[in-house]
Amino acid sequence: MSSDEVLLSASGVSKRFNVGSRGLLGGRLQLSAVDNVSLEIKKGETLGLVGESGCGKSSLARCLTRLYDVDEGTITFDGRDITNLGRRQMQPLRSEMQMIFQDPYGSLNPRRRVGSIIGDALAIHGNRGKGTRRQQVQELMEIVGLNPEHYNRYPADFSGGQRQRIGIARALALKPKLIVCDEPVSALDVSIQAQVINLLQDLQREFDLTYLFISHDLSVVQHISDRIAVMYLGRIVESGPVEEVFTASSHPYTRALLSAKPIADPRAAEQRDRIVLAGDLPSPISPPSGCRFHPRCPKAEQDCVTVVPTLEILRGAGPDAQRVECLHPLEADQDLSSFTPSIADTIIGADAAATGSREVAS
Amino acid sequence: MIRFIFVRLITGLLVVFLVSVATFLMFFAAPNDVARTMAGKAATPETIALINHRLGLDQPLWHQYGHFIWRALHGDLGYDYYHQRSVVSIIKGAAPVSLSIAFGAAILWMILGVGSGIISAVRPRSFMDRALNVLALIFYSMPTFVLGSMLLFFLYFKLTSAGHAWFPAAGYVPWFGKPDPSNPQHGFWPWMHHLILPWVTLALVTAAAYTRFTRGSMLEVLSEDYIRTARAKGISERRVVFRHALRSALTPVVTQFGIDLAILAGGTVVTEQLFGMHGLGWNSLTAITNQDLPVIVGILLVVSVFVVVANFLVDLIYAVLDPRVRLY
Amino acid sequence: MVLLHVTDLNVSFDTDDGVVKAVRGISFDVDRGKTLGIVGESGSGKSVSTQTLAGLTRGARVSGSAQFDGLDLIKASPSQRRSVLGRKIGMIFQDPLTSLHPAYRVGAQIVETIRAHDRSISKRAARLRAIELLGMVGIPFPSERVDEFPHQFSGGMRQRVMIAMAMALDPTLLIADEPTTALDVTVQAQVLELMRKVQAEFGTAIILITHDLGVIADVADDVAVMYAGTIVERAPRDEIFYQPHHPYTEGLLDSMPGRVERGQPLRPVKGSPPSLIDLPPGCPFAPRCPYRFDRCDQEVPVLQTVFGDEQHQSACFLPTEIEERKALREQLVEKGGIR
Amino acid sequence: MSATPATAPPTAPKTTIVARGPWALAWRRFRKDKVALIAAAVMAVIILVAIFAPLINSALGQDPNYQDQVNGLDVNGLPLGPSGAHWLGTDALGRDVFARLVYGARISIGIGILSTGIAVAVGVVLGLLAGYFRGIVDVIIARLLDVVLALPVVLAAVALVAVFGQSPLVTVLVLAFFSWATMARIVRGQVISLREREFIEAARSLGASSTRIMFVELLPNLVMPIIIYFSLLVPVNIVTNAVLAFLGLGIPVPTADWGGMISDAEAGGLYQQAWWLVFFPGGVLVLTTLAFNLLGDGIRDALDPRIERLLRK
Repeated sequence: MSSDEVLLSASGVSKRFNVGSRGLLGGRLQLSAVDNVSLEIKKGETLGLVGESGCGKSSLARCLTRLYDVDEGTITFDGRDITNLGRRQMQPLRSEMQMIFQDPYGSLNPRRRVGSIIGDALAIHGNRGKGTRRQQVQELMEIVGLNPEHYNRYPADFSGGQRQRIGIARALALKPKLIVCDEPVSALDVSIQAQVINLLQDLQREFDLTYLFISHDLSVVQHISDRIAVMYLGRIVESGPVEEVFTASSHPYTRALLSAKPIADPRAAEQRDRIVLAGDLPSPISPPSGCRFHPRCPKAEQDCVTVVPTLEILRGAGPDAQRVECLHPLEADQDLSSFTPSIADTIIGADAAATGSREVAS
Repeated sequence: MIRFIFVRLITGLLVVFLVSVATFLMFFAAPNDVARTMAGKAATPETIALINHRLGLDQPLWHQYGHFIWRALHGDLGYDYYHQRSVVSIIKGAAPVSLSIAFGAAILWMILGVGSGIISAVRPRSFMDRALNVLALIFYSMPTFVLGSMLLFFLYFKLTSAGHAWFPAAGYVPWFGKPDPSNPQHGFWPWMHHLILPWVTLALVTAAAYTRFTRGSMLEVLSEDYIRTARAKGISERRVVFRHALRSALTPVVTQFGIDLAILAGGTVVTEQLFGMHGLGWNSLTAITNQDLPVIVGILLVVSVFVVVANFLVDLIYAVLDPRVRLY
Repeated sequence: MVLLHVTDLNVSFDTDDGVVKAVRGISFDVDRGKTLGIVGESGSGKSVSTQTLAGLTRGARVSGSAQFDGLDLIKASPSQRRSVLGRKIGMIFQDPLTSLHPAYRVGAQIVETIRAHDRSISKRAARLRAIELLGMVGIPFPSERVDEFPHQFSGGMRQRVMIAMAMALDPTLLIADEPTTALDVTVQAQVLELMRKVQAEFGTAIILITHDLGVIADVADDVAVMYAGTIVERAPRDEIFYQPHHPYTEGLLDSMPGRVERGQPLRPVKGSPPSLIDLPPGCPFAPRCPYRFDRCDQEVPVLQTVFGDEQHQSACFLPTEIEERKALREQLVEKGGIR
Repeated sequence: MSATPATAPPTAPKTTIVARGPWALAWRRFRKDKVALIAAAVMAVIILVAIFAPLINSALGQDPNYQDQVNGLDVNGLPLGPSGAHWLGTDALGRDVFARLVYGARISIGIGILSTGIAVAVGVVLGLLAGYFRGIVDVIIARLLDVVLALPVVLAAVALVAVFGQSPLVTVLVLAFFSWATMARIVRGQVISLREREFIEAARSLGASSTRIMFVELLPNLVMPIIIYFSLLVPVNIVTNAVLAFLGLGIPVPTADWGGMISDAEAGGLYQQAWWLVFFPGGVLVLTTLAFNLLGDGIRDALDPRIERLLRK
């Protein structure tokens, strides 16, 4: 299990993208994908990163693995500052951090044979001869539950679940320290999804892996993670050990997210207090002022519009602390649905009165 | 939308500029012996130098280009080497001929091509679809001059020699304006009568490509989710095809049309040659044989500008057809 | 009261690789004002079956019958079917972006639905109705947004537009084909809430197709579980969740994270679904089934009443007595057959 | 059920196809396409004729350039119609039409394939660079494309040949110059969509270099559009070459060339007396382009069965 040693840490990381310009000669439009994010991943643990699409979780992962250059902040991997390393300097480190991708169809080159896809890492990093490479690849295939005889087949010959196993074997080839799993089971059917999750957990035990596990599926994250971080519009709004965040969430967004989570248990589903958040995710091109969640927050107060909250420790200490980025965090026994916003420009207010600020279509 | 138009306009101007450089360099930078041709076989080096000087061919290239573009901007494309006619007047005389051929053919081929493409796509694998496909493929594989020769041979020569002079032989008859002294005919019907065969020739060859293209585009659109939605709304199949599918299917067809304009401009060369019409193509061919550089460059430039402008219009149509592109 | 009565529906497609039997002899009923959830994984035939009812599976070979409002949807002529579609049956689909025409304003698309079935409604009146509908589904500023294009809406708003369009003529049946799959959880909750509201207000029956048992648990009254083109189990919602009979239903539920303690491995269904071209001779689930015995490989099980409950039917040879069935499950868990 | 089978089933039924790579699948589909197979056979014959032209003509005892003024023309000096001595008749100079057609195949097909090859190579490289690097590289290549696409092809080609002189090499280069742009455009578009795919990102996360990504990851995915475009472009270039010849700017005389033969026949309306002078070269030209196009269609359907998938017969 996890120790207290930190494998990867990020502090104040921001990433912006240029997305064209406004009007004829107007200034550049920038999309703030990741905004001032700090987090730590401990050796051997699984950190779950949750959030809705467009919240910046994938961009954050790509900043952490330095597939993207970051605009601000520092990233330390295994005790080494990797924030400003160039492509060549990163090259040797690439073997220590690997990724598993979401789309079992898009993440494998359809025109290449499975053997050479899995062996890619060995070809790029190793100077091992071809005979041993084939042998190594076939061992990997066996480890992830693929038939090694299928070495020469194309991805199209495999089902979604099997393809995901190919992606896992590819990531595993160099025995990395960190694997970033970017929605690895979202595209899979339920019965297959469970197979892949079990495989990931088995591999973690066997090879002492550290996972950054990105998903929008709270049930999956809850099952697999030791700690989780919840993202909203480019910022981490709450983080902490999984039990604490799931049972005693303090950020209104986390609370709403948890209550919207579909539960495959009709009685439990009927019993819980459902909070249906109004509106959609605002555009990251012009995020709301103050707390980015304030227009959708039932508990928003006047200062939420102007004051930008920071991620503060709520309880505990060190990496295992529960942190929340909210000016008015919820107490464990408080019920979010009992609140009505005290400010006028929330979308909830707009919904009720059919007036108010107009939301930005994403 | 304004931004979209602005960006397209700038790009268009840039392309026109580059085209002018390209055409100019192509001809004036390449080794040529215009002077020798003009001076005749017995010319002395001095005569040749004199001619070169008179034509400005002894000046540095950039100087020649600067001079050329400056005058071009003032609506002067220079004079032809042999008869000292202004290139602009040559183009003015010839353009109506080429435009008549091109526009008529384009309208005809769009109707034929898009129409048959829709028929094909709505009932794929039907007899009609297969028949249209075979026809399209045959015409698609047929070079313009082969089809034109055949039409001339059967519809003009054979019919006329059999006593049915349904089609005129060759030559262009203007719709408007002063009748040519050598050819007293003019007016709408004679104009059209003379253009039927060229139109059919050019249109059939190109329409075939559009049949295939429209069919593919329609089939693709018909498999879109929003077509399923339209059907789920219970609206008539006719409306599904013409209101929902065609609107989207036409966007790539319109784009293709923009690309084909340049080919169309070339297509009239062959047609003019076949049917003895003295349009831009015929004039430039004559100029090419005589190495009459200002005429070649002038015509190429004007045709290219026409293509760029037409493409700009095509882009605007595109933006009307698909509201999503207005975002850019 | 039965609104839609489907019997022995078969749908197959000819492909280069052979005949794909997408739907094989399924029967189900939908009651007025109720929600039938059809759950199944990709390729189980759940979407094909309902789209066939609407005549949207072109080029397919179809047999069976589907009685709806005095009309057999399968044997109906295209024009008969069109008179029902959009007016009495509304449909919404998985991806609201691709399901709306990109080149027409959303208002025009709703107006078209209204006027397709009643020419007597003026354009102006239809437009006012469209604005009213957009307001009803919770789109702010409906009188402005009615003139916007689909790409100017967010995913959740687009699905609301789809719902507004489907509900335009107050249909008695709404077919929702994976309506929330492409949406985020918080937006998904909004859309499900809206569907519930619409149902409560207009008494619309809903067929909800999904792969997500969580969505089913939320909104379905009755559930049909599909596997490899057939319905393997059919029961009221709570029966499915708390007393599943078919091993596939059981397996689906077991696969869900949250059904086991954290730190324990999940209990996936082993293997993957069969090809719909060459199906196994017996029960299609047999190759993946932890209970499988010889009979399963030779004989195809048909739906039969289980647990003495007329409404609960399962296509499986396992004992139909509740105690026996439960005992078998416990044995299996003990042996570690379900991991 | 429905009278008009048109579109795909809404949810494509999942099928498991065991152990067949994309090429094997394509070949399987191609083998079933009778029309394409016939076209391929016709193509093969034409190409063989082109390769063995000297052998064929010497076996028949005909010389394509021999001007038989005595036996090759009738008493009025007009060309002879098809007969036992001259299968397809003779031309205005008493040369054997069949022998010239056989030799013409060399020129037409050789130039068609060669120019297309150059165009495709240039187009692929530029398209790959533009699509992969984007930015300034893309802008430059895109403007270059615009310029080439704005030039009226035939007119400019004729002018270029006139400037640089008539020779097979000039013709090949000129044809290539006007046809690389479309290939570059297609490749660029493909690369732009491919580079967003996760497998490219996967390669990057493994530390693969740009060169490796372009040639190991991207290029294999471009092979199919390249083959498809190649097969569709060859007939276009064969025809354009014939058009150049028809306009009097083809391969220099006396080399036999199909377009040139038709051009000769058109001169002075000779073909109105001697129909075979246009009919045979024109027919062979149409047959060749038709065979190429049918083959191209077949290859496209086999490699990229999108349309067929839409139909799902």
